[in-house]
Amino acid sequence: MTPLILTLCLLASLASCRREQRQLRHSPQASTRTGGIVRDAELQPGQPWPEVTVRNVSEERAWDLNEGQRLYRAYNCNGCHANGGGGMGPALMDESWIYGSHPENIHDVIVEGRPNGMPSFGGKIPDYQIWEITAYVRSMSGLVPKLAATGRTDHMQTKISEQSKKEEK
Amino acid sequence: MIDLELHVQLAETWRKPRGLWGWLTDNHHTTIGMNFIVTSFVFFLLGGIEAILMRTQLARPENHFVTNDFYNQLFTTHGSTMMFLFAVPMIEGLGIYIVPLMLGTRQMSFPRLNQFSYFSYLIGGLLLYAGFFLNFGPDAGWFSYVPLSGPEFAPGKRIDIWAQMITFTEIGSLGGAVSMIATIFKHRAPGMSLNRMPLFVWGELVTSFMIVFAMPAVMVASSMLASDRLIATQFFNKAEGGDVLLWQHLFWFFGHPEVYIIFIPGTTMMSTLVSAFTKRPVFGYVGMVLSLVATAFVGFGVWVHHMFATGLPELGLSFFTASSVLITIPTAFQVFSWIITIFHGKFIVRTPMLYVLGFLFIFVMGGLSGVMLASTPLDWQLHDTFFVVAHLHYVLIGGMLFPLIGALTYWFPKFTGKMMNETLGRWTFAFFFVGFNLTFFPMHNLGLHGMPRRVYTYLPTMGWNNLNMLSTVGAYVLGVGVLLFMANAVISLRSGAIAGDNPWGSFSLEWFTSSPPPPYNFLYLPTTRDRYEIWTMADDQPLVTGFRPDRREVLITKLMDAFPDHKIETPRPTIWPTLLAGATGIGVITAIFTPWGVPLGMLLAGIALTGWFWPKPPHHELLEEQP
Amino acid sequence: MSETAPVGRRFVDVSELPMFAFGPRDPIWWGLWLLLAIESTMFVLLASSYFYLRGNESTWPPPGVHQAPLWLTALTVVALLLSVIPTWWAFRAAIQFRLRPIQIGFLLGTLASAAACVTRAYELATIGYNWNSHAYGSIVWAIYFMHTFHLTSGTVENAVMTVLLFKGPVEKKLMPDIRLSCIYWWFVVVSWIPFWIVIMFDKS
Amino acid sequence: MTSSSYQDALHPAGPYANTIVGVWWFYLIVCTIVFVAVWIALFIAIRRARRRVEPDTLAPRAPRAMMLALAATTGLLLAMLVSSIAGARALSPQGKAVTREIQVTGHQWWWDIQYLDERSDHIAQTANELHVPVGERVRIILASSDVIHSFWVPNLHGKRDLIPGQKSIFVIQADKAGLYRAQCAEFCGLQHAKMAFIVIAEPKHDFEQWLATMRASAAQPKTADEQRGQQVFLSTSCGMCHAIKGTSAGSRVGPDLTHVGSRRTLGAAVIPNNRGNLSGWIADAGGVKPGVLMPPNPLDPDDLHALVAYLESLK
Repeated sequence: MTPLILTLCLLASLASCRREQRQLRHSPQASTRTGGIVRDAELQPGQPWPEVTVRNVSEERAWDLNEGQRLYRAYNCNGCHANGGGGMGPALMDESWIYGSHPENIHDVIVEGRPNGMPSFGGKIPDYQIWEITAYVRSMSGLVPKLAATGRTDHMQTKISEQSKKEEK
Repeated sequence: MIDLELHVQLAETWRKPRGLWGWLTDNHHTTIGMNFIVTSFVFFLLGGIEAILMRTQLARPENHFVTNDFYNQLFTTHGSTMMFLFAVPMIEGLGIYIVPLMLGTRQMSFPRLNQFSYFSYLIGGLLLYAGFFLNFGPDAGWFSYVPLSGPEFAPGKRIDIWAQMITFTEIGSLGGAVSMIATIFKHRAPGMSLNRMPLFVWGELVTSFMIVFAMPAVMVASSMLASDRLIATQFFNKAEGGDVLLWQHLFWFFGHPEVYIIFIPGTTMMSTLVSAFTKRPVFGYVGMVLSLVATAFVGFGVWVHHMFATGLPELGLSFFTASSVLITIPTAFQVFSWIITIFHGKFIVRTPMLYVLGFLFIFVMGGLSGVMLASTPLDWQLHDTFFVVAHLHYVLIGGMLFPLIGALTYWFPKFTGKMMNETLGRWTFAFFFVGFNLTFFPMHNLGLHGMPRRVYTYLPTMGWNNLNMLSTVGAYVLGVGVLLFMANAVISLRSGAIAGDNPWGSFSLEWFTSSPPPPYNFLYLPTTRDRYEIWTMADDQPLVTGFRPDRREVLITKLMDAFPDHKIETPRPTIWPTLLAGATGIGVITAIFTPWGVPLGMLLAGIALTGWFWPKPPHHELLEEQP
Repeated sequence: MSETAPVGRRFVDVSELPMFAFGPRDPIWWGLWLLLAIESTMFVLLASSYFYLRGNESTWPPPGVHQAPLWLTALTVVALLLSVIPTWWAFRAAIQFRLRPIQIGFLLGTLASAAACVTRAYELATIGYNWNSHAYGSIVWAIYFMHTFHLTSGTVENAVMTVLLFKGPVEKKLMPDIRLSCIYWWFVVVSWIPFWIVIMFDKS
Repeated sequence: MTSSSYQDALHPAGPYANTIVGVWWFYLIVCTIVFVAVWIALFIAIRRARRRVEPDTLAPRAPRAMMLALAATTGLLLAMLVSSIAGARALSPQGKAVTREIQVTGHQWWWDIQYLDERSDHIAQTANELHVPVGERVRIILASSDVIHSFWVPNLHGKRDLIPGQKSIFVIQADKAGLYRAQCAEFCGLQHAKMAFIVIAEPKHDFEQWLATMRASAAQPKTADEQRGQQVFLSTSCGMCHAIKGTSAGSRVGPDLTHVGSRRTLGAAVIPNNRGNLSGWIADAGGVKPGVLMPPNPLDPDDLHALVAYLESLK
């Protein structure tokens, strides 16, 4: 009996780790850009840049991803990007990224804004929320661990859910 | 000595395997029954600890003993544990242990199904607690209303764990119920016609039938929830044609009968105890049986009284008020019958009888507050407040836990061969009774004074401080009662008085064999000619003979009059049902993370099932036409 | 060898009783019907959910829903119905302890049920909506899933039974089980008919 | 004004709660009588049984007692059923003329309140504070923007769930002027415990005056402090979620703040609205309500001071 319980707990702890963490109180840190490298074209001069990326812990947490999804709607991101399909702004659920697909790239886009309409959210919303939105944006194109993504939202299905995406392909 | 020789042979045939392997492979009903009883009692303790933690948090306003997130997990796990992991499995376990003895048989109909049920249930319970201990226990309440439990508002795997725990425990309950019904129909001692069955057997029978028709509803509901969360189905998404109330209908179509599933065996334990300690048959046997059946039927027609506040049409609500009120009548009949029985009997004050009185105090009060809640206007005020918390604990603890503790005290000598300590038993009862009323009576007032249920804290200015403190103190007193009961069990097990076959001078067939029963239950199967068999048994009451002692043969009798019909051979210990539970477990737990868990589980289960049903070498007549 | 009665007590001797029985005399018969009761309750609840969800909608099924072709679904139904005939032979032969018709019945029955599985697979592949398209899709796929689950498990059971029947040796006490297998299979067949009618013909 | 024992089903302040309390007392009396009767019968039975050495061997003579008891039970149940159905009929919102319609939308974890009007510019919006005129029937239209909540003002009526995707109708009436606390009654997540609101029943005249104020746009900042506060409001994160009528802030994610200075409470009737609480709430709402959706706001002290001054001026 005891070994059974221990094994089960061990298995569960391996599977859960960060995915189930919930941070309900946040540090009120203001958002600034991370200083990550902005890639605005496929071709870059000189040596290839090292692919060192910032680790966004929000990507591994189901709760944070869900918050990102909520904030994405709350802050009216879908006004321009629709539910990831794009409209006035570029689509977010496809493979192409104008300013890079790494977490810090997306984070900085949200903080600084970009020409042709993307407003700057720096100073308007706290940093942790930007990371959550970043995580959600990346989840739309399947760049985050699949297990942490939500199944669907309680809205019209304007897109396939994050989790059933892989099966559809 | 022919008897001695037979004993040796039978003991060898029915020998219980020992150790870990024995635990995994044994399928004798006493083993499985005891597994259920012990495991569900452990879950009861865990649920109790959660209750104590919650009451500690609520002792003072704006308390910071636990966080709101953890509090939500606490009450969800507490409710789910008590309903799914304690009450129903305990009822089934007790039935699995006692009913075959009461029927005078050596084994249940489907021992391997029982074994499979137990391990499914165990895996489900461990799954829930693995999540809970790792701080991702479910947190949407034991009835997990969508959309709060849906994919949008409950990210992570918390609710998936809950939904799959439901799947496991339902499989367990359904398996146990099927086995119980078949056993009661076909394994009765010769002469025990349907109208001679002990009331406890009737209770288990009716409850098992309710399980068969109620549990599928929650399985359908929890599967819908799990698939909404995992593969993005739209059952509960209004924007795509789904409906959040569909969940409530399905859940309560199970959820209300669930209450009767728990409490009907409770009332029949009451009948057993009342008879045993007044030395008189319970008044109105036919009426008692009809009451159980009527409760079961009407119990399926009252689920909407959990949904009075959702704004359903008024006429419908009146119908459900009426049916909820109607269900009082059979229960009232039972209460009156017990009083009449006591009136005509002796009154032997032993610990179990104290629990009978405790039941009559608490359950009658809970039943009356239930009549209040059945009224739509009152329900609109009382629904989802602490009044409901008080009511449901009065009904469930009063209706199930009190008879259960009484019954465990009563059957303890049957399980162990030792008597429970009477003095300690009375102290236990005192703590139970006082602690219970202290905990839950103030909750009626709290509800009326506006305290909603499931709040992790309240403002100091609300005027709820003293009642909450009182309730918390009561919870600790009740906790001491539980500890005393366990202490009594341990002490009595070690140094209790030797019980003998029938220490209470009771009436039904489980006392017709030694305590604890030998592995083959009865040296010679008994026959009966009366409901209160032992009290009226003639000196020349015949016994049954003619079984091969080297095989696990049991007698099958006819449905109505229990006339001997044929024999069957029941299986020896085997690992396959446990493996099947494990295979199902792997499939269902994997299905929390990926839909591929379903085909994986089916494949593994297919292998285990083939192993289970693969024919053993024949030793009976073969078909003539074979080559 | 059997227990011998000690002297001086009255005994009922059951040593001559048979070791199996058919129909309601057999505990497993009750087990099967209880299983069917559970399954039926589930099917009824799925159907209730279907009509409950239907009550919320003015057009049903939702616009843009394309079912599997009617002829294909009808083919499944025909295969299912055909499988009843050989299993009926087996059912009747079991009580007369005649092995050959049982073997043939089960072989043909398995073939028919396997055929139904194949057409069912094509059906599923041609359904023009997904389970995550809308609530209608969810409930119909749930019904399909439940029944296909029973269909495949029933077919596997029939196949295993056929193998056992041909492999032998076959005991007499297997005969009640043969009949129960048939009953279970008929349940799989019969339970599909109302769902098929509802899915294919229920429109508003 | 968070303090109040006015969240009490036994102190009705309107006709509907009164009806319910009437049913309640009737039920309570009947149930008490039944309980006492059962225990008297039980005591008699036990006394008799205690004196006996051997159980009665005669057939029980009790069928008549049983019949009597069952008949009494049935009679009482019927009486209770009738009173219940009559009560439910009296409470039905159908066919009741009302003077006003108010839409209440539940959010995690606050209440959005709109006074509907045929003229769209006459719609007044507020949060967590429901004003009703005394002696008038008011229709409440209930909706939810996320999960199921339940609208419950125990002093005025029973509860009615707010269900996403469906609108429920409810009629309330207050006969006594006063302040009644109300609380969400259906578990709705992390801050279910702190999702309350207050109902203020006031004479018709006061109510109309209040409503007129609510319809107006926000007051313009007057002092330098207030002007700076408005700047802070519009340039930082506040406007991402909140609306102030008459400014560029128009988001509907959080409560409408057009007249926040006039409200008695903050955080969905959890803390009194005063300068200290307001500052603390803005800086770190999660300190009061862990899990709340309002993020912490790291403003520098002067900005915070100015913001609070501005918000307080929004009467």
